[in-house]
Amino acid sequence: MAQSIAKEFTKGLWAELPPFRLVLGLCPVLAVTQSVENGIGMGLATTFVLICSNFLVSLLRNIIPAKVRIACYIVIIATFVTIVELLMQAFVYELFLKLGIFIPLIVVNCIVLGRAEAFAGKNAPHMAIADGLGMGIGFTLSLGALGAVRESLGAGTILGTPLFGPDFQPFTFMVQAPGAFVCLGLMLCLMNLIGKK
Amino acid sequence: MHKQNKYTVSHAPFWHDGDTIATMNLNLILAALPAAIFGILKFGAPALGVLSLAVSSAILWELAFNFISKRDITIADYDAAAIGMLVGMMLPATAPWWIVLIGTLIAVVVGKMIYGGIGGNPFNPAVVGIAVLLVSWKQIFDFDAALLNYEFGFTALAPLAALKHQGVAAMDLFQTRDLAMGCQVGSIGTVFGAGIILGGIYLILRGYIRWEISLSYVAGILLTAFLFRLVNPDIYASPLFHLFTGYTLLGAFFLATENSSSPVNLVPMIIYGAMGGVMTILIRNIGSYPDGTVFAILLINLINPLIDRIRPKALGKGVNNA
Amino acid sequence: MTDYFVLAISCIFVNNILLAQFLGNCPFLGTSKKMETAAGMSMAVVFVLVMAGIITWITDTYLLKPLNIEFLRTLSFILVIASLVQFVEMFLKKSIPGLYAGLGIFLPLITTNCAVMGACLINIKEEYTFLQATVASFSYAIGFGLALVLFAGLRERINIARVPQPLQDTSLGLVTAGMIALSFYAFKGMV
Amino acid sequence: MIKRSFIKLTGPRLLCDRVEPDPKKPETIPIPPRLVLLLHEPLDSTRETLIKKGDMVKRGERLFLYKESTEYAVSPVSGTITSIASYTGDFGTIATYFIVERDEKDTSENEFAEFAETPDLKSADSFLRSLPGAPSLSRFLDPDRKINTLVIEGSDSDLMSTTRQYLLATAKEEIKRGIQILRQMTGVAKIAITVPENGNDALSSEGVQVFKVSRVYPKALPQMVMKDHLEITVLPGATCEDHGVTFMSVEAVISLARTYTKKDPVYDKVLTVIAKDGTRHLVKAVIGTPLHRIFKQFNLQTNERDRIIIGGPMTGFAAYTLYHPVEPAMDTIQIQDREEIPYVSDYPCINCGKCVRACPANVPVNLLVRYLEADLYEEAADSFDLQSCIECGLCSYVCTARIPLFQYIRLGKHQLTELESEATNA
Amino acid sequence: MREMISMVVVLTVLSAFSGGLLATVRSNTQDRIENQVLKFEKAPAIKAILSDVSNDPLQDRFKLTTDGIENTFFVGKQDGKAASVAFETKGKGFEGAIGLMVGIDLETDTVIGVRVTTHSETPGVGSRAKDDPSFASQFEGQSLENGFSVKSDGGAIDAMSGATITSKGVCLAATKAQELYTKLKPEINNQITNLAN
Ligand SMILES: Cc1cc2nc3c(=O)[nH]c(=O)nc-3n(C[C@H](O)[C@H](O)[C@H](O)COP(=O)(O)O)c2cc1C
Ligand SMILES: Cc1cc2nc3c(=O)[nH]c(=O)nc-3n(C[C@H](O)[C@H](O)[C@H](O)COP(=O)(O)O)c2cc1C
Ligand SMILES: Cc1cc2nc3c(=O)[nH]c(=O)nc-3n(C[C@H](O)[C@H](O)[C@H](O)COP(=O)(O)O)c2cc1C
Ligand SMILES: Cc1cc2nc3c(=O)[nH]c(=O)nc-3n(C[C@@H](O)[C@H](O)[C@H](O)CO)c2cc1C
Ligand code: SF4
Ligand code: SF4
Ligand code: SF4
Ligand code: SF4
Ligand code: FES
Repeated sequence: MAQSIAKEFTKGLWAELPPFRLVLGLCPVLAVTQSVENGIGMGLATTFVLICSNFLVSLLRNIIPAKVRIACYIVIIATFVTIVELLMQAFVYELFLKLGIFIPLIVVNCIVLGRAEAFAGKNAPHMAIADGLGMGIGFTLSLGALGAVRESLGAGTILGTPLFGPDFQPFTFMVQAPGAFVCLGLMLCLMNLIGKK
Repeated sequence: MHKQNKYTVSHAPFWHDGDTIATMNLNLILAALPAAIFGILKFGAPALGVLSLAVSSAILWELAFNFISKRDITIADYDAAAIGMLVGMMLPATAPWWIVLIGTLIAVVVGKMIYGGIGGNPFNPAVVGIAVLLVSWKQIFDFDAALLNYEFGFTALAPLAALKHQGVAAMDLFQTRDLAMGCQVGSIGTVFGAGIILGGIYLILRGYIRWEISLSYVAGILLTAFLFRLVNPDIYASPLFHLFTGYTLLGAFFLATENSSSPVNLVPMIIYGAMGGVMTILIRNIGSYPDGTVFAILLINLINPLIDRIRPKALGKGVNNA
Repeated sequence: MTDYFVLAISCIFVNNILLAQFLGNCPFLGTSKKMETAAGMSMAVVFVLVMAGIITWITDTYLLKPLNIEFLRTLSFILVIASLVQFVEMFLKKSIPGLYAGLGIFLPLITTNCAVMGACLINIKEEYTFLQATVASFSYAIGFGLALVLFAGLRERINIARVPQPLQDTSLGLVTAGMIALSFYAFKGMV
Repeated sequence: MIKRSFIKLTGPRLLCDRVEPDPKKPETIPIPPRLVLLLHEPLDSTRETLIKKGDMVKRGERLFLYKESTEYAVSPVSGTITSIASYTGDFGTIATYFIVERDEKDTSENEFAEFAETPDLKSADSFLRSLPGAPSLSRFLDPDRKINTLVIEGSDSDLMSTTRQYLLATAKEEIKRGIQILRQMTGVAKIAITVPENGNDALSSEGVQVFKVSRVYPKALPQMVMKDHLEITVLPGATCEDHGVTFMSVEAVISLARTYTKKDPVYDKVLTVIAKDGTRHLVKAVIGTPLHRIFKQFNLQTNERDRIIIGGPMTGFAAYTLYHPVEPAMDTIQIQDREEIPYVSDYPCINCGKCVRACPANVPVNLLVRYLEADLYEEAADSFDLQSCIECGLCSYVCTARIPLFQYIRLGKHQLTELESEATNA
Repeated sequence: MREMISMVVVLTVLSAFSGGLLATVRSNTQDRIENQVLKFEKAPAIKAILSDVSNDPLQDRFKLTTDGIENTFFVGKQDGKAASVAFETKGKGFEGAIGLMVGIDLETDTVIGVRVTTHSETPGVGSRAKDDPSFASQFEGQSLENGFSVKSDGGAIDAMSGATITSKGVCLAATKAQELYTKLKPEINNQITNLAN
């Protein structure tokens, strides 16, 4: 039992690591990873929604009729997204400003809906939480990693702390739109290389 | 006659016109030399330094990628050298060494090698390299600041930047003849317009570039600039001013004509070249960059696969003999 | 009139929904391998985005704002879009089966496409009027379609090139998308 | 041989050679003691052949491999079969060769004599297929494709060759006679002849249309003649015969005339032999003569890794042994020094567009080759006009990346036919 | 039929639950969010502009609506008397809207100072309008007579090098503030007297 919880948890960290293994939910990955802080913030917000919606979906899985399943999932997810939105405005307003419309857009992030449909709707609540937590943390770490690469090269800082001397002129391409695509693409290549071994 | 020779067996045709990728690229470098040498004479040792670092680093990046990807060594085709040469020519003589290295790295690796090497690249590698530098370290391409320490015998202002800042009054500072003969501030390989044209004509005559692209590019520049000027001569500069400044000529003869990212059929070549010229002037006149060549070329590279579908009907296609 | 033209140009090129706003990337990468698929998806997006833009604008202006329940925007928009897509699907299947055959497979994809939801949210955030919202939605969709079709053109060539194995497909697709975004810098500052 | 002008604004302009106004007579090669006969049918090692090693053959005897065989070779001499073996040709096609050791005594087998009085298509096809020039008589017998036009090729279609032009200039009377025989035999409505652009109209009096063909390669290739002179465009994947037209070498016409005059088949073939340095020799040799016999006559040396080209440099093929025989349809033999052999590479297409400029059939070779390299033959045919190619070889000739384009194209067409026949069989 | 009913019931209950939950969260965060908005978006700018005032301008605020747009005005007092007013306008920058807080001396009708509140300009290029005080300081003490424009447009403001478009956007916002102030001056004075009472 414990073993399978661990399995559901760890698969999100490597075997099915979003967004690298499952190439889904790319928009926030590209849009908010100019810095580690944004990336992790976005990741945590998504994780929160993922865990809560997974939990509720799993809890209600025997009550929800199959035909309106997706509609119910969307209502559940949207509810938690709105909660995150409100909480972030109330407590971490600066971060909320930076993440912009990508917070409400968690609602269409197919990782969230995808986990509800593919996992939570079919499994017990504790498993669903493990799954949500694993996926969420995997997603957060990926965003953080991408944020770290882009922030360090593109701004010369990590979490706002300068990495290089004062003469350093940052490689701002990395924090711009094209840099996001290129950087994610190259990281994906790296993952493929590692995955092959 | 009992010992048989081994004869070469292979398939027809048994003749070839003799071209190779290496000779093509060497001809490109040769054609670029007048403009490059002029740049070296004018900007001195730093210019030579930038050019040689660009060429050698481009070759080394390609070699490194060959090793890492465990593929055949391809530097003997001089393609990396050609790319390095073009990147170097688009940089100011005072570009720091690391800018040159990053520029050629992006050009060769991101622009070309990851697409499978020569022929696979959808965008002009040299232009990709410069574009990335341009959006990252804008100040490097501020030629006025970059060449502050030089003494020139002429108006030491980068014409296009002057145009952007002072408006059309800037035009009076420059004679078209002087611009064409290289009396202007700019990057190493693009100030000597006459030299680039010379190289371009050489390449056209030798059949190494598709002249349709170059000519329609130049026509696009002249026509669009002319129309703008017709509408409001108080704001917009003259066609010839645009032709002999910035990367225009290099773009028309050396950049837009890069093989892999440009069309090969007549109508598409003309659309492609003309679009390049039109976009260059649009960016200069109403966009935010002083020189639009780099982004205009990326844009036409982007539409290339789509427009190159316009091609003459192959023999017998859609024919009804009855 | 010129204002609407400028708005359209800005939404198609300068603020292209895919390349500048980072919305709709999954279908961008997922449906760009073949020109036909890309064209189909583009049509479907134009169709749905315009309708969604209009309906969400009405919802927001005449329902959420008067009742002062803007905090339910996310919830109501996603429900509106999901039902709209369902409805369009049913309608097309019955009435215009030809079009349904063409667009059908793309419609469900669109429900969970950030481009649609995002464009609707931007319409509200930018405080567009009804007409502006309509023009903007249409232009965003055109911008999406344009980028998608151009991308498909490139990808058809890239797919038959000798790309090193680890870079194949999505990886190189992303880098190429970056190059497209870079080339769209050409339009910066034009409006 | 590499040809490139310094200035190269347009596509390549390759000119076919022209025979001198007053050509020397061909030099005759003595009949060799051993002849090699090629038969275009694969040898099945598990079956017993009709003709076996050690059998005696008579002059003019047709050699069939098996009972049901339709292909045959004709022995130009009397002698003994000393060996039968397989021979691998272009694209892995398998043929069979016989070696005939000539007897001093010439016993001839004139089976043909009884049919020689009145020219008749059926009998001609069953005896005269391997006359010099290889008359394409069987094409008139195909009930599915009615042939209404016969084009006689008096103009050499590939570069360097002058064989047909020589015959055109020196055997007018026999050509006229041959045309009469062909008309009588086939009843074909229209007969035309291609001649070099400076040729004369002497033959037009016979009711023969004269097509003056430009020197520029590939204007003399059948599909180009169809397009330029008959105004018929061969549809992709179709043959000239599908459009009711067939082509025949002028040598075949002459051979027919001589055969019916003598009432005995002829075996002497005219050939252009081109040495490494480009000197040209016209020769007359019996079909079956191994090439080394011809080279010995002119003291032509061949070395390891040289190339023996049979046919023209653009469309011919390379022989791998000097024992390759003179064949009925062969016009030209050329020795290419190994230093002159252009290398091919395994580079990808760099999209330089030279092939597209050069292609007379408007094939988008730059894209086509990518699909062929990836073995996507159906896409290649559907979207990139594989079947429109008229096989002139110009694309390979100009390719900057030195891709063996022409080979890819022929292979592609070959694979496509296989795919199609698989599909129809399934 | 049963299924139909269960579908309707489930969806209704779910939506009601979601609505209730959200309303609760909303009502508990509402005030905090409003404060956050003021604190993060407006406060720094207001504090910087109205530096030597004796009251808290965030408290002394009122709203006016013109052309359907609501504007909040913050009043600065000296010695208990209203001396200055600050409000926000928007201009168009390189990447999007630029919010500009403009402070005006009620006595002399001159600009006390301007600060960028929100923007999405390129870090290190256009963002200097907010981060680098030397650009904004050019507006200090300028009269409100005319609008503002950069030198290349014939005005008096030195554009930031490499960010002319951002500079133009700021000027546009300042000009709008001038127009708004000129138009609303009587009402502003009205409100201020109200506030005093
Ligand atoms: C691959 C590479 C990348 C570099 N990238 C940067 C850069 O992005 N910004 C920068 O200022 N210096 C960059 N440098 C340069 C060094 O850090 C350099 O020593 C530093 O700019 C100090 O230069 P100075 O001697 O002009 O002060 C790079 C060097 C290399 C080799
Ligand atoms: C395809 C082919 C390949 C042959 N290869 C050889 C060979 O490699 N060596 C050889 O001595 N004879 C070779 N022969 C020729 C004979 O077997 C021939 O009868 C014999 O060598 C003597 O021939 P000659 O008197 O014409 O020289 C070949 C014949 C053919 C048709
Ligand atoms: C990556 C990048 C970011 C830019 N960001 C800004 C910006 O934030 N604000 C701005 O006004 N111009 C921006 N620009 C535009 C150019 O710098 C443009 O040339 C400039 O606005 C014209 O100003 P100048 O005449 O002062 O150089 C940016 C350009 C690039 C390449
Ligand atoms: C006329 C000419 C122009 C070229 N221009 C470019 C160029 O702008 N950028 C580049 O990376 N390579 C250029 N090349 C190099 C060329 O080898 C090219 O990279 C290949 O064609 C690869 O597709 C050029 C070559 C020639 C002959
Ligand atoms: S559902 Fe959305 S996120 Fe998932 S693959 Fe489709 S478009 Fe991408
Ligand atoms: S070229 Fe081919 S199709 Fe045409 S006549 Fe000759 S064999 Fe027939
Ligand atoms: S061989 Fe090449 S050039 Fe000739 S027709 Fe075919 S594709 Fe065209
Ligand atoms: S000639 Fe060769 S390299 Fe050039 S486009 Fe054609 S196939 Fe490609
Ligand atoms: S389309 Fe935006 S995350 Fe998938």
